[in-house]
Amino acid sequence: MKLPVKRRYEMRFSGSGGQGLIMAAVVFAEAVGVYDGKYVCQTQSYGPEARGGKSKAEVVISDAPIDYPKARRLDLLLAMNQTACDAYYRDLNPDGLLVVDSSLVSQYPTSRIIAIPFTRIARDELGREMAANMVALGAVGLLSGQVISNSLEKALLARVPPGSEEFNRAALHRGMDEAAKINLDALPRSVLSDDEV
Amino acid sequence: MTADSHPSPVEPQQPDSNLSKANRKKRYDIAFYHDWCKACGLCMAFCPRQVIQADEHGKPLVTEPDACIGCRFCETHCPDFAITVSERQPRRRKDDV
Amino acid sequence: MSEIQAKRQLLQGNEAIVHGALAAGCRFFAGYPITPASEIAEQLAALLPKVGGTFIQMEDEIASMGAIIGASLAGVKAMTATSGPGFSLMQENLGYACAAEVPCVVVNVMRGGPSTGLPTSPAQGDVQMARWGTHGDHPIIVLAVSTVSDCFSLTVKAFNLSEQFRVPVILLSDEIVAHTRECVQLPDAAELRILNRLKPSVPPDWYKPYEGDSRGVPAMATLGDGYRHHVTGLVHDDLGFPTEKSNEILNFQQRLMHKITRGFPEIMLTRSYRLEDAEVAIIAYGSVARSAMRAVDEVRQRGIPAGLLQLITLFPFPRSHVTPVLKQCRAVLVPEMNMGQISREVQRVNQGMCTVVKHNRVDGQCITPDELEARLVKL
Amino acid sequence: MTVPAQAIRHEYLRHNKKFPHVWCPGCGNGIVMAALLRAIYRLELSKDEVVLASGIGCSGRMPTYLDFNTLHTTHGRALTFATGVKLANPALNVVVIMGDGDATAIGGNHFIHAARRNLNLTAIIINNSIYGMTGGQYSPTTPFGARSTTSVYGHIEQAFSIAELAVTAGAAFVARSTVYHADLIDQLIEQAMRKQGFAVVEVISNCHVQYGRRNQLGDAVEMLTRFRDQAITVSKAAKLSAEELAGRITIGVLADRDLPISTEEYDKVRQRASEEGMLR
Repeated sequence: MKLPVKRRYEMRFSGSGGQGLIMAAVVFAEAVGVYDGKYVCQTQSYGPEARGGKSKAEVVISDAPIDYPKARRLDLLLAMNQTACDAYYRDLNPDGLLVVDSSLVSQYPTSRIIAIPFTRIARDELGREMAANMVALGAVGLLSGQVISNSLEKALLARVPPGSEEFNRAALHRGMDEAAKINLDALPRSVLSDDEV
Repeated sequence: MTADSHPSPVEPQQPDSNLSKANRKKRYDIAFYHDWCKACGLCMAFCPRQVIQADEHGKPLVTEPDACIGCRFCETHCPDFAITVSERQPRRRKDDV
Repeated sequence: MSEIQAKRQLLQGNEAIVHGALAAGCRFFAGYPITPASEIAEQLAALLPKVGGTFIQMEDEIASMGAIIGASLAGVKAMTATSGPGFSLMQENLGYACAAEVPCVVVNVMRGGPSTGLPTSPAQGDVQMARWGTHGDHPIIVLAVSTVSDCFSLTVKAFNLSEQFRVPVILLSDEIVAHTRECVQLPDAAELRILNRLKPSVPPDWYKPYEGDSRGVPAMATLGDGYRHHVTGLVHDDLGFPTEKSNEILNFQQRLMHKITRGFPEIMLTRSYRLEDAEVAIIAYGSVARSAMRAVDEVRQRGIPAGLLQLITLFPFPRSHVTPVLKQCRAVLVPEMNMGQISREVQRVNQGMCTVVKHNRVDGQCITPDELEARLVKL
Repeated sequence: MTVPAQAIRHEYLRHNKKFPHVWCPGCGNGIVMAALLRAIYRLELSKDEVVLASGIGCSGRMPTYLDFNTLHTTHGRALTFATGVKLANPALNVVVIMGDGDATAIGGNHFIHAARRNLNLTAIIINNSIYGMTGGQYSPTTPFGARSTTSVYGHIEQAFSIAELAVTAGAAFVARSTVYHADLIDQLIEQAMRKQGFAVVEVISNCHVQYGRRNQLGDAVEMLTRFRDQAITVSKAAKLSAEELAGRITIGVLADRDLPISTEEYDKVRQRASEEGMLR
């Protein structure tokens, strides 16, 4: 008896504690799960320190119930600093997307990379460095093709403190705009050659 | 009532000497449940009038019931609920036994 | 409650336990902060007062366990939640709840041990402690969750079993389930089957607080409702008073165990996955069962007829569900995030029927589908 | 009001229990039990609305004999059970009976936190300076130098003063008596049970069998006589220096203060929670 193995889309948001990556992953999962009605699992790991330690959050998306809740072969990796980029890029699928914050990641492990200066945009254009996660969320939402943009916005607005809706919406859309400039077809074919996998 | 106003059992509030007539003096009966009594001796030791004596098993025995002033020290200090002090009811008729 | 339950939500396992408890009628929680279980206390601190319930943070887990027993005796469904070290402290009063037959639910989000161990890493270190942690022979029911949806439904089930059998129910979770967020559609209150303890149906003078009914479970009076009686952790007679008569001691011991054995059909819960034609099988529980399910699918792609028996009830050990798998398969793999706490139960039941292989991981990492796949292909 | 033994015996003792009770001849536990019943009698409480909880030890056996809702809990944990009962049903009058080891050794943490938490509970601690039931081991209130089966050569630790511990921990009402002052015990228990808040009554009691015997203190009569002579009222004690108070037992009310009651404060929490709507 052979059944096709269930199709999953696996993402990891990584960086340092305090960058709001878990928050971003939760919003993404909520958009996909609650508003788009897909199956979703969101997990995370972090050190005991609330600020500065290594942080990663994962989202697994499927049309069928999800068994193993953690990501194994990433379809998308968001790396918000160099350490995370170096530590996790090997977990990417051959045709997975590596999205890095080019304001904090300077050495790219591969040429198949999407580099957007999330932190610089947040700091210089939006006036709050803390919003980098929301800019990244917007970009990743669009690049992954896994979530309806409107759902992402609804999920975000349901989670943010009252009064900060407009600011967060602007940050999200700024990220989406930046991602819209990326031509995925123009990326090199794979992060890793097949024999390296 | 506070601790300061707490009456000491050796100084009863209404000593019998305050009563003018002997026949108006209150009398008390002390009943013991010997099955419950463990012969600890507290009732005998602290009776202000030494009314309670020990019998041959060490259990309490009242030798002079009329001497009891009804302070109830024995009743409240009996750890075994084995003592009842009650006011003796006056005889209604001469032939009442 | 409808507000809490109506819509599809993204919840962590710990949050789903909270919703399950509230839906089951839990109105009292006493606990002490501990990773990775604290979210349960935090959420209940916010939600219980809204539904007229009570939350209290006690001075330690010993006190937490005592407080939920007190609340349950006063007629309120009660729960606590903890992790390994706190669960150790609860064992004393947990035994009291077993002896005095006080319904209550204890959630243990397991971590690695011994001692303070690994607070934020996944492990399944407390399986045997959940069964045998408190001293003496005692009845107890232990359930294990593997999904956020389980966290809701098995919390309800835990309360139901606890009320039905007047026994503490331990709900074992692990860090992965506790902190994974999944979407769940919580059922309406009306759809749920909620069971409550049987109250006495005789006048107080006739009430025998520890005389079992046909199932061996005594009716339970609430403190203050006129059925004055004595509750003790000493071995007691039907009236609840300590006894040293051998026939009464025996009656007490046997009834405590028999009420559980008579309830086996209702208590034993497992899930079968692709076992129909399986020649090799995994027996797993908790989050490991999810890795196992993935591994089964993947090795079947490679032509290996594998299946999974997921244990939901860990204790009493579901022997009647495990035995057919052992008879059917040539080999069974028992993966656990401990050194082999359920595999010893499987081996005990196995009696040479098939090959039982352990797969243990105690390095603070979860068991991945890949490593199970590698074991399965070699069976 | 004088409460005759007849009345409490008839009303409150469990008629199906075997008397005499389990305690040794002359044990103060029986005196405290009678005092507790006189207090409850005067408070005119229905037996159904009284919950009596105890821990383990000689004092732990008390609830067995009394016709209330009775809980014989685990060692040192009676206050935790009582906390759950009281929070679940604040209408119940919950009295907790403990011994010195029960309340201040194994249950010491629960004791100070119960005092701090200020639920409307009454804690009666019978302090006989020893573990009686287990055979005379030293307790947190065994005096320095005293002998016990585990301080064979004299005790080397300092003793707790239970009532003062309760005052410091924040109990709303704290009082002390001795078993010699039996009428005072019931008055203090009555006051404690009327008090809104966590109320502690410490009763200095005699364990002549385990403690008295090993420390040449004589029998129950001698020990009670000594309590009589050592006792000094709070107001008289206030006029004495610490040196003059050495070896004395201060009896009476040591603290009586009005503090917010946990159950009442929690009602306000429920109110605030329902007003603030759903949290995410």
